[in-house]
Amino acid sequence: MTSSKPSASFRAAADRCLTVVLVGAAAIAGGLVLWIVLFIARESMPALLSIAPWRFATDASWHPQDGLFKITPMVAATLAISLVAMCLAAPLGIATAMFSSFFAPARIAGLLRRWIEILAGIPSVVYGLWGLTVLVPRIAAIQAPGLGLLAASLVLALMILPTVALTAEAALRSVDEDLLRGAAALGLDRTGTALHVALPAAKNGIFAGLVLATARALGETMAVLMVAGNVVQMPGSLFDSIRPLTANIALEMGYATADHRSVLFASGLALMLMVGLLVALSTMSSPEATDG
Amino acid sequence: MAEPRSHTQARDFWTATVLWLGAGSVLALLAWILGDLLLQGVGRLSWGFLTEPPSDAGRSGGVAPMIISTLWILAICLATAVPLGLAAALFLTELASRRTGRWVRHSLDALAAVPSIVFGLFGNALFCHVLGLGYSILSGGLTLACMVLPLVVRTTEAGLSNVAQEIRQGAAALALSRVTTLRTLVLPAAAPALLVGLVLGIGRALAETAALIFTSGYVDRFPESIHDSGRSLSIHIYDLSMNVPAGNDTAYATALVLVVLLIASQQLATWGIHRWIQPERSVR
Amino acid sequence: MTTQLSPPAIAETQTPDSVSTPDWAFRATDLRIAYEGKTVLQDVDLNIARRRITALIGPSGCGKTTFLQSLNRLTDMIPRCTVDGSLLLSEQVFKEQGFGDLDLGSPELDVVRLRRRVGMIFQRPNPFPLSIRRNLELPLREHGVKDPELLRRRIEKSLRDVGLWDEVADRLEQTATALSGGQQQRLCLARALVLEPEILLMDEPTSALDPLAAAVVEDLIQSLRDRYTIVIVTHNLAQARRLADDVAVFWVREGTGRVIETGTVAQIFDRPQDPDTEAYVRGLRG
Amino acid sequence: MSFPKSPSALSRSIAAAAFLITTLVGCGSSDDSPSAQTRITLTGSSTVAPLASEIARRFEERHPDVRVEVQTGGSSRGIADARSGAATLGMISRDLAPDEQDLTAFTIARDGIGLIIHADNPVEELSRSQIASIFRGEISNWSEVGGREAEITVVNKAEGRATLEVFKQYFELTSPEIRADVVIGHNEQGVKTVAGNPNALGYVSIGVAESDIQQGIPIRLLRIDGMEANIETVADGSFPISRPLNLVAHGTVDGPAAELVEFSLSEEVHDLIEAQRFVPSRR
Repeated sequence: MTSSKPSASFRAAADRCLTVVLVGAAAIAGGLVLWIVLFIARESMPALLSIAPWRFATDASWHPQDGLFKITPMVAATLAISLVAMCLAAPLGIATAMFSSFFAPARIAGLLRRWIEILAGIPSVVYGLWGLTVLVPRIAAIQAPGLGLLAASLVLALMILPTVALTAEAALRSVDEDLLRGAAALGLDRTGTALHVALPAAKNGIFAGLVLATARALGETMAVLMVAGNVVQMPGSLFDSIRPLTANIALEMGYATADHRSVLFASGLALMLMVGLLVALSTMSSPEATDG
Repeated sequence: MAEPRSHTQARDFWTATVLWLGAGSVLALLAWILGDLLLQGVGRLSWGFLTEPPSDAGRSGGVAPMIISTLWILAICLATAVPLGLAAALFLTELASRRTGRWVRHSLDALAAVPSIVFGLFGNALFCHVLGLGYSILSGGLTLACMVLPLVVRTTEAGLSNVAQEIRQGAAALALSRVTTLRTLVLPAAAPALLVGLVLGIGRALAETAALIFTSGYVDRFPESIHDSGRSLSIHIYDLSMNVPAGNDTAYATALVLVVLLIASQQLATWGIHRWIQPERSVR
Repeated sequence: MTTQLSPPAIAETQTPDSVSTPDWAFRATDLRIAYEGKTVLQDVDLNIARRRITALIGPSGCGKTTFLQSLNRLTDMIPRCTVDGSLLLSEQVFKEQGFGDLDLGSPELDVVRLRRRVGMIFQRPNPFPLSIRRNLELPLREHGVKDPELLRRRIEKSLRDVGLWDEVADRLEQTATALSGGQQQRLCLARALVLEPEILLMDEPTSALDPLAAAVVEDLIQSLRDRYTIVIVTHNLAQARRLADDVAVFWVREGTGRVIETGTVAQIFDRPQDPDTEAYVRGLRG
Repeated sequence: MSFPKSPSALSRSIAAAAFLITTLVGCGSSDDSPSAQTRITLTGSSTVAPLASEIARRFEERHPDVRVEVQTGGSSRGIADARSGAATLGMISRDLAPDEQDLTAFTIARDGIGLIIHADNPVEELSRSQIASIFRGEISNWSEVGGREAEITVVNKAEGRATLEVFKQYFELTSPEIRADVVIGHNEQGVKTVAGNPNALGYVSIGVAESDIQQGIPIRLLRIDGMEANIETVADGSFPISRPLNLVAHGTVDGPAAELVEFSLSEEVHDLIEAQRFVPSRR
């Protein structure tokens, strides 16, 4: 062993240097979300200070240029669109996952998964384009204008379907083989195995996928902006034109100034709060599920 | 005994039918979308479409500046997110205590759940205004970098922690330095996962629109530097479909270009993993 | 403890109740090891003699591997693992003298210096996913050997030491993971030997191998006798009896692992003092 | 006996980090030293933007060292950006309001605002009061104004749009009382929405509507109180709802920006203005 001392100190220096770089990077990555929250909060502070919080619910309407800041219809719109979309996507997505895990021939299951993976990668703006040109005219044929809750929910359902299907399938696939063999040994048919053994065993993973999909639905902007109609009103029927929070930000951010701009940041904060609550809820209810 | 058997057979039959129908309808819906994309988009597609700038508000001409802008935004995004993500992932697998690790992971999960429009708000306020970068490719790329960071970190981390503990122990027992252990043993073994993280990041960045509208802007011309505003393909699709009457054909054609780009990058990565990384690992 | 006669070590440490200090490699006094606050091993007072083979035996889960890992500070890799008490490495094992005994509990310990003198073989062969040559070259280069000729000679020598040279001389560039299990384990041994250590720690080195390969590796360990200090954890009592000079028996009492008896191989196997030891070595318990 | 020849992932990432730092440093320094190129940024009205883009293109041909960037977002944004300095010039499609007198406006063209319906809608004409009633939600069926038995889809513009301001002013409407079915941003989005819905009623820039009708988009401009809505009636001043298309500046304009303003006001761009179906302003 020659020249061990200088090389040892060089190594130590290199290791220390690496440590500093890694810790720094992790601090940035780990602190980023906090930073974003603080930043958005900072930008929304002027509005939160100058506008009494209850006015977001009690003002007559959303006319920020006239100093009216009622955002509750848009919160309701966001929730309504996500709810309807989840009601459509969850059963279909889980059914698709059950199909490819238990009933489909292996080749078809593989093709199905690949196909859905491709669709998961399609940009939301493309879904919006398709919704605008294909779905909206068809809905308008039933009841004008076609833009509205139904169109937005349908487009959104299509968008989150791959997420639901892929996560549910992954959860079903990770169910212990022994458990399934055990069920088969007990003489359960495939329906029984799938419904009563695999589905309960995979429920944490499926639930995590649903939460992920809901978070995505709440935060989706472009596809919804393109087909929701964007009238600020409480959703009353499936055909009502409505404006979710995300679309409002995208529509008005371009020219908003002063309090108006600040309120838009505040609605961004509200959006994060909704998503954050959802994620926290899922983490608390199933600590393992989020690691999947 | 024939009774229950036929009962369960019938049940399986019906379940299978329902599920075939469900999966079939999902497939049909999705095929409808892709089919529309192909049918309505392919007409406008030509070599010129890819190499010419747009004219007449995008109704004619091509999308070349958007392709260039998109690639620039992507390059900035990856040049920031990949080194940062790799380093953060290395921290999580190599250095972090359980508590710190859990904290960082939770915070990254939270970041992953942040809606893209909120990234747009953040990027607009921080990069465009506070840092004074204005509506520029740089602002857009950096905003996207924040957005894809969790994806890159978590995939890379998964790849790194899959590297066998035995190898790490062996290296430690031989008193190999951390730098050597990482460079020679851990990173090569984790390379496929790194690449997958990279591709997932590319996919998310290529598809993003909302975070870019208020950061990279939508000037539909060739950017001359990263300080210029640049319209990404996704924003071009949005603009054509919303704001340009008779722009649908071009919107579909642009969408087709974007989707092909997305699928191509996915396939390229899959191919690359098989072609280079796995054989290299077994030969060397 | 051991009965080997040797001049007392020139350690600055006090050994309270031994009149003649044997030539020792490791000396543990009142050692306690805990994971996340839970004690897994305590009250360990143990001298490990130089240039002898010491076998650590006992049922699973009584802290043998943990103890072994504390000897080259591999316990550092286990999150929230704490080692209390005193654990010394004799300065005798170092080529350059005069630095005194190495306190393995010290936070400022130079683990590089330690691990260069203390090699380790694991239960499952863990060659790096590199070529056979790179497996041996990597630690050498890392520790300052750069001369190609010297590298070549030392690689060849260590491969010959483990009897692998004739088997792999013509395929040094092939990946090490393609070797058979026994060959892999011998390569790992060669990898440890290439650094010319004084001490070898072995954690059940043959238990993951088929009987024929295990026999080859065991013969190899026999051939290293007298040249190295070897500490070996094994569940194979016959192997312990064949290989070991000294034996330490680990046992779980009151929820934590302890060393219940130490002695020469003859003492432990033929005249065990502790009833648990007796039952264990007779195959009745554990 | 060799280290891997290919650059390791670590060194690659270090290279990437170095690249990033260089770019960041580069951007920092470029703020201090103006690059060889002068950049003029125009933001604001989506009505003016297409015209401004065409003018900018021609201007750049003559001044290769100048780069003009045009971004839309509505007249309010034009005002805000011109004030904050985010834009060199703002674009607004209305007169300056009394509280905006700190800005200077340069009228490059005139435009009207016309009511549009789908080409298949049989209605030819609406009165001013009928239109106001429809937008207030007091009239909700086309049959009440001589059309088919069908619900009217009211297409309104988003807040902050000059077209909305001018429209409200003429029809004496206030924002809260308007009952809309669809809210749109750009003119073109309004055209697109009406073209896709046979029962929609919207209002857009007449210039935009006319050029789209020429393109074969299925929409029609309504007569208001017997007055044809087209570029001629806007040009001769007989159409009542018209507005200037302005470039606005905060403080004094000089250098290339002043040249651009001068160029926009000159006869050299009249063909561009007419091609966009606007009325060149006569000085």
